[in-house]
Amino acid sequence: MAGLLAYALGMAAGLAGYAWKRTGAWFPKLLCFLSLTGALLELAASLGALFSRSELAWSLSSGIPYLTYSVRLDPLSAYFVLALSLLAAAASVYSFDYIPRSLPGDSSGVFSFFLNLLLLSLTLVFTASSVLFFLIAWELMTVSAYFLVVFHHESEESRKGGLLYLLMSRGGSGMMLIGFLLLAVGAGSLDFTALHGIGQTLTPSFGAAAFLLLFLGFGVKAGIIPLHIWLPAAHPVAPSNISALMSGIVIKAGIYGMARVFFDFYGALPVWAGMSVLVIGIVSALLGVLYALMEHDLKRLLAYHSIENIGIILMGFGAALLFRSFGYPKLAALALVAGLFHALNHAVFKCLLFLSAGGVLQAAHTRNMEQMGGLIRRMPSTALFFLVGAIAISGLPPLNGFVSEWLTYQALLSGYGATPTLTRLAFPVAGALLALTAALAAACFVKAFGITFLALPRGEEAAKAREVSFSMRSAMAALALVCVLLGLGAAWFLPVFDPIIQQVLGFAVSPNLVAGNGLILTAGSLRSGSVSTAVMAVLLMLLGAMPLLGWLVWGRKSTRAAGPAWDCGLPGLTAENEYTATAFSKPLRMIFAALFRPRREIQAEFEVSPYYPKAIRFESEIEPTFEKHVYDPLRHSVLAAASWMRRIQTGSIHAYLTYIFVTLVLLLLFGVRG
Amino acid sequence: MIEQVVGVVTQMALVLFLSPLIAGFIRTLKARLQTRRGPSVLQPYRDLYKLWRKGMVIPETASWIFTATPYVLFATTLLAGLLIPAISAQAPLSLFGGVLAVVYLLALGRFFLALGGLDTGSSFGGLGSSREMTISAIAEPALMLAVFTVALGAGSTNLSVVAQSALGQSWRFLAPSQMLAFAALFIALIAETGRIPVDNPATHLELTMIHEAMILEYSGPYLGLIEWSAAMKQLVLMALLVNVFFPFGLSSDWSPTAILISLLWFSAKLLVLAAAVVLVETTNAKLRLFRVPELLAVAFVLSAMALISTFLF
Amino acid sequence: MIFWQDPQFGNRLITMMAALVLVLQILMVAQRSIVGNIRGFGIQSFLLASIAATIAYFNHATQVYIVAALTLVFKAIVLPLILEQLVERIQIRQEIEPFLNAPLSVIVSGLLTLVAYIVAESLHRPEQGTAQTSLGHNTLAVALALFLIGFFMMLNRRKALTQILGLLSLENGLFLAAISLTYGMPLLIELGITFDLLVAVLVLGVLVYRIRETFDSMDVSKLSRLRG
Amino acid sequence: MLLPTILIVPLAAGALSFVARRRRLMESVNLVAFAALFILAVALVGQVLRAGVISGWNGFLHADSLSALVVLLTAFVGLVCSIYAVGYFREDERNQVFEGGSAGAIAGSTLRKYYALTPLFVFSMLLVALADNLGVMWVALEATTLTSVFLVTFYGRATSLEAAWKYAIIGGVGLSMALLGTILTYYSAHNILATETLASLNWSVLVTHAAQFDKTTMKLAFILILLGYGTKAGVAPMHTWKPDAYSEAPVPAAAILSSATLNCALYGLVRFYVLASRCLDGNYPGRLLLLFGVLSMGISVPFVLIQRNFRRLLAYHTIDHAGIMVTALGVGGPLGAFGLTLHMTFHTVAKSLLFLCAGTVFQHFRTDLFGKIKGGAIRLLPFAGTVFFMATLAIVGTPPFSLFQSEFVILRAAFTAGHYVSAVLFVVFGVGIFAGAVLHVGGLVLGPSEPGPVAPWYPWRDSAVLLSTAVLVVMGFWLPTPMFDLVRSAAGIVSGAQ
Repeated sequence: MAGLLAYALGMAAGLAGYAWKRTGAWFPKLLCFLSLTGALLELAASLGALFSRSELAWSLSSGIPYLTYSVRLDPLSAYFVLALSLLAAAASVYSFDYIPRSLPGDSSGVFSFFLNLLLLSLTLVFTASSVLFFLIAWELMTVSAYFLVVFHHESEESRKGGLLYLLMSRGGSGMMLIGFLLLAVGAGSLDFTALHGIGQTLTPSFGAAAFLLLFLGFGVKAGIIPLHIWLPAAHPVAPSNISALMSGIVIKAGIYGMARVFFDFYGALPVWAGMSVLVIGIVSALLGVLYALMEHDLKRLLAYHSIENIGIILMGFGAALLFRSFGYPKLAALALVAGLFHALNHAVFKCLLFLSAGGVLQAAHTRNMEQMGGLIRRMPSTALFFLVGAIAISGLPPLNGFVSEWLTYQALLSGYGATPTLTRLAFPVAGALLALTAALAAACFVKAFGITFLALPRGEEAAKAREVSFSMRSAMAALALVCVLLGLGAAWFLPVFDPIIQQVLGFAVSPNLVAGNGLILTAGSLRSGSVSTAVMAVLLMLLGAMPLLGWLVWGRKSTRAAGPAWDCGLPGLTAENEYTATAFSKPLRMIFAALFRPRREIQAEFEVSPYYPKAIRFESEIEPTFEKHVYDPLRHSVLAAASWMRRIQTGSIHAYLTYIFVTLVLLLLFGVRG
Repeated sequence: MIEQVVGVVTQMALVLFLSPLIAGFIRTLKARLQTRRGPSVLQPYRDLYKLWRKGMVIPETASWIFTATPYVLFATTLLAGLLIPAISAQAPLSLFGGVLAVVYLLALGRFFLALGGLDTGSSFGGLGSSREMTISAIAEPALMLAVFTVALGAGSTNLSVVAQSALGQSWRFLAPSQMLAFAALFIALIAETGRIPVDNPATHLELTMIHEAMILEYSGPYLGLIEWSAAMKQLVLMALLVNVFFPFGLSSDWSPTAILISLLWFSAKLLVLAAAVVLVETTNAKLRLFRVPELLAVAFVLSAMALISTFLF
Repeated sequence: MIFWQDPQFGNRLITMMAALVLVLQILMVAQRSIVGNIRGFGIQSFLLASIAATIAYFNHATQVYIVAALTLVFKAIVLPLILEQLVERIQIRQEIEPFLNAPLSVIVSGLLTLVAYIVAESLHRPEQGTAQTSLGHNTLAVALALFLIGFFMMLNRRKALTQILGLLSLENGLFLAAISLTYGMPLLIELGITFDLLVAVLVLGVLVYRIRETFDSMDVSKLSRLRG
Repeated sequence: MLLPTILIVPLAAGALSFVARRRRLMESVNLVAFAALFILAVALVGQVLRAGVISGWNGFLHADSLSALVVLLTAFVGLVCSIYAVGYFREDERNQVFEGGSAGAIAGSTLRKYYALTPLFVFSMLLVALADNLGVMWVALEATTLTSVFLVTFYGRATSLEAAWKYAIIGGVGLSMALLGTILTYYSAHNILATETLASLNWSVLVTHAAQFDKTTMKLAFILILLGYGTKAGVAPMHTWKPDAYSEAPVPAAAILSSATLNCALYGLVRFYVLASRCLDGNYPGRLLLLFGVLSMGISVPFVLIQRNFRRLLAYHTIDHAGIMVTALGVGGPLGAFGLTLHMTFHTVAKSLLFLCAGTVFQHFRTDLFGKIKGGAIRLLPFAGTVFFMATLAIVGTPPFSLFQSEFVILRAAFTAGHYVSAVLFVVFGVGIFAGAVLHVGGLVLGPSEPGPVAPWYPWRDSAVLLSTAVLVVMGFWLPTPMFDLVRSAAGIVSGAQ
């Protein structure tokens, strides 16, 4: 809880700095330092809670009814606080140099006020244990995030993005509010401990309504499709350290809420519930990655990948729900672990990716990948860290992304054997689509990394890019290290989930999932499948070294020269010859044309004959399906209805008197006998 | 323990030195079917040897990714080769990663290969990477679903277990689900190994080439490594196919005699499969890039039907 | 006993006068000239005052005399004078252009009277049939009718002044209700109400005057610049 | 002796500034009077908390905790606005908005209208809260209208005349309905009490016998009262005068109208609600109130979504909140009542603050149209702009500001009482209101600003804003115990627990 204090201090200091305009260069550093301390303290607290298996709770009642400032660090909360504090630490280290470089001088105070407020409210969201307090923390998080998103509010884009984010979040919290109140009708009290397992006691209709409302409400924050449109609009326009936090952990608040509701407040849910979660997960994952492939704005691309990974997490959750309703606690545990673990992993590597993207932005002054290229030479370490993140998010061995996706596969597969009914078919299909998603993600990150960092620079900004400062690099390094550790040491990390599963399902999970004294990860049992990322990593090293040895022994005499790449005989290879991001994703755009409905136009200027064009302008854009077919009609109809309604305020006093008169007469006629 | 080591070493040697032979066999057989004399079966060995001794040219535009790629590709493919049952039902390292690991290791290799293609800065590289990633991506669900169908039959993703359960009930491959899954996997194999009708390994025509376009800038030992890895990948996938569906003659231990017998079985099965591949290659023309998805859709449907039929029968 | 001591007779008298008031109200609805309206209002108020006096006389409720006197002075004399003065000061055409023409308006007023009776009916308590309650439920109907018709006049007429008149006759309805239901509210309240009424009329008069100045028209249906 | 003093102070202030010649004198008189009034109000709260009910002038004045709450809120708003008004009107003179330009004399005579009428206005509101007799309460409410009409016409524009006319006429009609309601209440009580004395209209007397009143008459009475005082409170569909009056009155007056006057009208409604729910069961008035409450919430949504003028925007917010409070009353029960009194408290602070910020923005840009202001208020008016946005978030029920908490209490009450439809509509409309408010005010405050000097610290206006901002923020997290007790016992009176 001392972490909260540090954040509060950070806020206070931020405000002070805002009030007292002239502050030295030390000032933002101090603020970042404060939030860093907060993060570290919380890291300690959460780890302590997770490993010592001890719940620490703390409560303070206020005058206002139902509002008790009660904070409880149970395993589930501690797990998410762990993720939060990892990211918060990295982000604040990153900010040491980021804030002074990319924010106007005197605004650093108010910026870090909101930053600390965001971290504080996130901590409270994860730890609050009474409904009203939770909702308050939730809204605080939303609002502070909003102000951070619109921090560069001079730009139209960021204002629009922020507004969309704020409005949709409010809609979501509205649904959450009703959902929670429906739950609370069943339980007398509004305390989370009283809400435990309340789902069973409700009447089916109430239970279903509350479930759907809460699922969608949290889904807005998590960015599930079709409630996702704010996410690619808001995340990219924020300052990069904020985008990292938002894509990394703020959307996880939605996941936390779902975990809390699905597995703590509800026991076994009907099949349709789990199925809907699973389906939403699949859709989000697939569409998310497909839209990501079409982006050549680096940060928008990453934002769409957040949607994809949320989808993967929800696949785990949905499977867990289904297993629970079919009565297979062990499988439910496996699926739940898969989902939760992927949540943590995604938090880490997405934060890493956004931070390095921020570095790239700072160097290249654009988010458009078509302007980048060749950065690997000018900013080698950023490139390396981005590569690590890319491998992790593509779910390739031996990094952490692979582990959690592997667990998800295993859960889905064992679902087939376990579940009796026809729903069993859903599991392998989900698995296959997950495979498709992962492969597409790999393709997408080949594009992202290749176009951004490799080959020749496509813009002069990129050509004179410079490596980012030490603190920013070290933040990325730390996260990259965490990616590797979580990947290789997965089997050692798994016991962390024991208390959570204990709390939810009532037994420890790691004995079933870990074998070979912590070296091998299994899917329930050695027989049903096993993997060991650590061994794989070692073997890869050895096998990779083999040809190297061979090279040293025999290949000495063969020369090694540097020469120009094949340029079809043109005079010299220039950036114009390079493959562009748009071109890279063209085949997929064609294959999924039914979804994207791409629009292209080509204008060629030529002097002599059409065969010798002077310049060719090609532009192609895809149709934003949901915006065009769902949200725009909705917005228009609402506004039309509103402007129709406004006619009642005609300005004529006679009309006004008539309203009153009619009301009076009607009430006299029907009211009195009422 | 000692048996483990023997197994690892044997299988490593097998994967390393059998793969060029299969490649050569396919090449020769194809030539013969086209009534050409064609190179000797041992030609791939010679090529590799030659490439190994040659000097190489690295594009100035390339970065360390370009250099790292061959090693990563080699390592991942070889490791994948150690995870599958080749001659013994007990794959040496299957404990450390099942079929999922195999698929994803190959994916890791492909990831780097595509990066290497982009790294050169020449438009061919990008073209190759783009097409390679696209095709592999849409091949993935078919492959996976077929693999799942098999895995579900055995109730495990551990390939040794799968193979043993297959051994346990021979003639199982006659079950409709198995046949369908096999067909699906066969198409996936063709796509993954880049053979006609998906890709033409022999062409250097920029309109059609995929794999070749990516490695256009590689030369000398690096090219050798990549070619070798390609051959190994082909072997790995074919072995996976034959041993999972037709587990005849898989030895259950690593005693020399058993190894010898099962080695014969193994090569026989591989040759048959290779022949099938050649047959497909010679009887079909290469598809246009945007026709390939239809082929793979067929594969996906096949594997889906396989899944459903396991549910039925 | 002699009839002028018989409460029954008193009640008849009162109901009769109430009916007269109602008729007068409907006539005012049909009436086209402003001054005529003002005079009509004056007579109405006078009738109300006499109703009050009758009640006071037959029920020996002395403080109601004061109420009657107040009404006589203010409503029957002072207010009409003020209004007529206002009409003089702002030379406006004597015409009232209602939204609904006279016959329609009269029909509507008839309907409103019906409504009033329905409502009053639901309040009728035959079981506790004291003279006062029966009287109450008769006059309550009339009072409600006055109220509704006055309201209707307000929203049926364009001129600011005529709206004031509507408001006043509406207040008359209130007064009738007060006086006949409960023999008048407590005196202080009556005073307060009457005073308030006076102030209201003054305030509204000032507004009318300034509207006249600013818009050089009395037609409040033209005052529609504030919308949305 | 406290109650009469509370009434006399503003009365005297009004008279003084009516005869006063110099502007400074009027300003200081107002400042002193309202400061004193606030202190007195606090004292009153203290006494009420100690003694429960206190009365003066042998029962003519009567203050229980509900009246004390209303008095306190009124006094608070009066104080803040009197501080603000000084700066506001000086700025007006600088901008020469009065007819006849900047000539001090004319400005002085115009100012007298404000400085003399406002205390009277406040006086009548205090009388509403303190009068025990329902008839007197009605008279006082009528008086609030009459005193504030000329505040609406303050700037003498054609539009302000129009607004004033609508305000006066609609208010007049509404109050006459309320009077009829009062008469009928008196009638339904009359048979039981059978006295002609003044006391027989005293609420404190009526409430004890309410159970035996004639039911049908009471129903009719309550309908009329609901429409009448509902008109005063601006409950739909009687709300139509509100946006006009608020957007034409000078900002301090508008602030008082939108917060304190609303409270008074609701106060009147509550008094009769208690009688009605004693006489009939709580259901009958409850259903009516819910109907009107939800209706007014719903009606304000489209006007907030599409709005060109930010003072009208605030007016529609007030309609929305009137709806919320009426809904809370309709939900009833101790919980609903508590929600009502809490919300009344929070809303008074937030809404007056909002109007004051709007006033500063208005005076800086010389317009109250969103379209004319390109945005960037946060750069040109660093303080007022920020607080404007903050207060907007507060008024649409965004944590940590306390309106969220009171609305949560109301919702919880609605759910436990089983009014699911109303509750869900409440939330839905809330989202709509939020969208509109953030859309417009966000666009006004944020964004690039046209070049111009950054506004300095305005001593009077900004300190007034600062004062109530501080109160608002503190109340978000912590309610002082006596304040809390006051609100709770007021809720007790509303829910009729005695």
